Amino acid sequence: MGGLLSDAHWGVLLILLPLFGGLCSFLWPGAVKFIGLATVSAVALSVVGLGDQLLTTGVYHHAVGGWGAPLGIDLYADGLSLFMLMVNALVGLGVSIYALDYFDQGEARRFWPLWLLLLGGLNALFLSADIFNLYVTLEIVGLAGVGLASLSRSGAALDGAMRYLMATLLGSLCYLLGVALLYHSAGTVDIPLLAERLESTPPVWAALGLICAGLALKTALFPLHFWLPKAHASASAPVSALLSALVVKASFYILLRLWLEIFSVRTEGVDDLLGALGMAAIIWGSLQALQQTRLKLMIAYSTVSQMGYLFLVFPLAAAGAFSAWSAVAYLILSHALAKSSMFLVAGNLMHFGGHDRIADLDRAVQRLPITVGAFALAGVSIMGLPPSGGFIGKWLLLNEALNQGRWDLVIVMMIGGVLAAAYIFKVLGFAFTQAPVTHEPKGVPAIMEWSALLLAVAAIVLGFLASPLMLILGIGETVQLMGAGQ
Amino acid sequence: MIDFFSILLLLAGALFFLAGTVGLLRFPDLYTRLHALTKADNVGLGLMIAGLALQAESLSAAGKLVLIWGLVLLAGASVAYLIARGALLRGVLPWKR
Amino acid sequence: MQLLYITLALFLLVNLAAGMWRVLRGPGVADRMLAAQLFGTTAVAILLLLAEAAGSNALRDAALVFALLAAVTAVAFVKRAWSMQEERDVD
Amino acid sequence: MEAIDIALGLFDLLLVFLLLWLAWLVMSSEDLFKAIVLFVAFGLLMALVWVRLEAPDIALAEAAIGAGLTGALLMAALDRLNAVKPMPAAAVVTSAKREQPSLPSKVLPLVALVLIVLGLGYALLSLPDVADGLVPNVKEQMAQSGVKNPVTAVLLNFRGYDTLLEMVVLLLALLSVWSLGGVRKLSPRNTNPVLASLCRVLVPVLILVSCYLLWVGADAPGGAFQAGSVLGAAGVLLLLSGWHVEQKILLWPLRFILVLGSGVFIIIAAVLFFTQGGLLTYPVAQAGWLILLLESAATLSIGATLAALFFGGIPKSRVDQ
Repeated sequence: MGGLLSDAHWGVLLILLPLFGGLCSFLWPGAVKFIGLATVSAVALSVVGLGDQLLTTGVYHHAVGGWGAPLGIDLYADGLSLFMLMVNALVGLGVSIYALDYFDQGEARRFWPLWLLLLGGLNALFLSADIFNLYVTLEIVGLAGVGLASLSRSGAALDGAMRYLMATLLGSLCYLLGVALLYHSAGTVDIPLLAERLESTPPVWAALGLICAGLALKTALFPLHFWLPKAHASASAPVSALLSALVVKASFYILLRLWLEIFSVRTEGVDDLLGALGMAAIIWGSLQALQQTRLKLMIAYSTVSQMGYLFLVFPLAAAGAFSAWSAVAYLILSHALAKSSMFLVAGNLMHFGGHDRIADLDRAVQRLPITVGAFALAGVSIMGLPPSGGFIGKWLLLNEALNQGRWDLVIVMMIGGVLAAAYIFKVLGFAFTQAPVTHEPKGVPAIMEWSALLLAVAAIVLGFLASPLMLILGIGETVQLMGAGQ
Repeated sequence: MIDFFSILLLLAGALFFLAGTVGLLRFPDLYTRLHALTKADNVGLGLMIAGLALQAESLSAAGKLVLIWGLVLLAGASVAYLIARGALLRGVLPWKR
Repeated sequence: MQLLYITLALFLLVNLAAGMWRVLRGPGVADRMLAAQLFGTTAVAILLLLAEAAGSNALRDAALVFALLAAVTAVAFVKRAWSMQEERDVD
Repeated sequence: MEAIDIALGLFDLLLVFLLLWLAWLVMSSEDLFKAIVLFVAFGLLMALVWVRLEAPDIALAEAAIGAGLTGALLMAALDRLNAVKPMPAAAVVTSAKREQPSLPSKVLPLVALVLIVLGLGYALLSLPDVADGLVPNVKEQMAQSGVKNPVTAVLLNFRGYDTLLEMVVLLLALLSVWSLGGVRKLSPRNTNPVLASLCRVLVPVLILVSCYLLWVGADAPGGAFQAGSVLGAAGVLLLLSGWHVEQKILLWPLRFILVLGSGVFIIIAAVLFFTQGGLLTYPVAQAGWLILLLESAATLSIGATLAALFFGGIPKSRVDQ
């Protein structure tokens, strides 16, 4: 397998394929499903190819246009990038299969171009080593996200999409201003060069503040999460899944990347602030989720809370620990799988009963055993119960917090787990209730049920794949950099 | 000599712009303001362009200047007509003493 | 000559600032639109003066684009944004 | 010399003052139409600012977008807002009620804003005075870029990948608008003779100027974006004058032109990738005409996209009926 596969530029294919597919699906609306599924499958295969390449030859590096770093743009992939691309491919495949049956013809014609371009933007984002290029990819991701969020055209969806648009534009602008300041301070927008050249000056501090604020807004970190529940809960089910599983992770990835490569040595206090906000997000999001009467809003608030866990990496990684950020990467993957599964489940339940009121989920378990099973499995991972990806991620993070003596983080994570259990069991409890049937149920296509289940199963299976996944995460410079930092 | 004419034309142009603004600010209704603005400004720009064209380094540069004036004239005239017609249709009454 | 160009540009900018009063005051939407037209013509003149002062051909292109597009906003106003209840605003 | 400096200083000072004042007025204006006119004025002054900052490329773009198309787009948006919401009296009352926020909610944002402005101001002032940035690198490689205008060299060659993605952003903007729904029919043919004759003269000139800007972009300020904006303006003008488009044009050819820019970019990127071994690695000898090809395709797409954005919803086509 080695030779041919590891010579190919999988990274470039990962960007061009979905963009090209997106354009094709816009041009030939009649064949969107075929084009879409073929593109997503090809992307998944390319991720496998890239993984094979990285495992044999180390980090991937490509100078676009042949110009090289200060003048041109560099593509770059290490373990962390590969990991995020895997998240894209896995969730993308699951949601794409689900979307085959979910949308009617008109909606499918609008969904596929937006989704394929979004996928291209996300892939480009995870492969970029240039902070201005990252801004452009953020624009693609943000705009495609807004377009997708308004897809169902209901009043609530348009309202949610509008809030999302405002939030994402403001976040992008803050980030761009930060980029301008960094460029003026160091004369480059290339991440490795910035890491060499930046010093702790007021403009760099201002840039750090702007970039953190902008990306935190896009990642919906408490208290900047105000736009997320509405936008994610009012969108169509596959869109909610994509937004919650992939889009919010993209801006978080940039923050993490910049933190690991550029900012980590130059910050005191900011990391603790982000950590504190993360803790607040865990508690606040869970409490809100617990109070919701609508399933999709509950899942959306659960995203707010789960994103909080990710921000705990900043106080922990300040000590320069691979174990801290690898735990967070693990959490990203497991949350993406579990959360997308949950939103798909919600889509199935709405398709089945026409509503998502938690209290009226009567006897769904008898009619839709696979769907409810998917919800339960995804819930296991969200709660962080063994054996699941969520468990491994949270356990690693907990371990790190214990090692560093951060008892505050430990306690908050414990409380968060209990609260998550509470809101998930609340739903399951209602699903098992034997109430008289008050509505006319509609059948749910098998593909929709099984794709939700597969994503949930994948979230569980992650619990058994810790060592190969850690091997992948360890590819590349980030590890050496962190190792040198210790 | 050329410089002298140039300066004269430019200053005259500026005067017309001033007149246009005064008209816009002081005239009593939409139609009179429209009249002041479109006529005075277009003449003002024309005079200025004539002044600048005298200084232009090449015939093509001067030609571009004249083209700009022509376009502004065309746009100004058409827009003035459209606005006046629209105002009449919408029942804006002309000013009477 | 340079000084004259710049001084005239400054004079026109003051002129433009004075025109702002009409935008703020109205009273009708068309009056505000008129002021915008004034701004367009004035901006063309300022650009041409600055172009001559700097000897830059690109600025003349910018003036050309201004002159070309001045009509588009106004036509959009007349065809789209000028509602039929205009007389409500005018005394 | 000194008198010139004083005059320029006064010009800049007045410009800055007017900009800030306009920005404040735009935000605080209750009347949406007034805000639009003020915003158009803001765009005009912004173009002058770019001139003063010696960035003629951006001045040109701002002239096209800020002064011409933004106004038209906002007017169309206002029109549709009025159509959707005729502003019932009740809404006015509630908005009047909302205008009395409590004191802390008035003061706190203000304090936060002042702090942010002060912090950013301090950061900006402590930036190094002359930052060369990448200017020397660009100059060094200009000979290999295939064009003579450094801005075009950066946009289409050195950082052409960014521009490729930006073309996708533009397409996404339109897709998002179409995603909002509202299938639109073209307005009936307008019989106003003055408007028609204006179009007859202006549209060919617009197309000509667009070609000129595209061509001149290789050596001087200009290029696809400016040319595309002018082309878009021609489209807007045609739409406003009730131009009739054949139904069948709306379906496939329109979509084809919309994706032309990003499509050609991606195809050239892929071809170069397989022949030259690098994404968007132009052979030096072919760089010039490849860039012209890309810019021409981009111009058409940008123009079509802007006109379609002005149009608003998805044009009616047989399939969607």
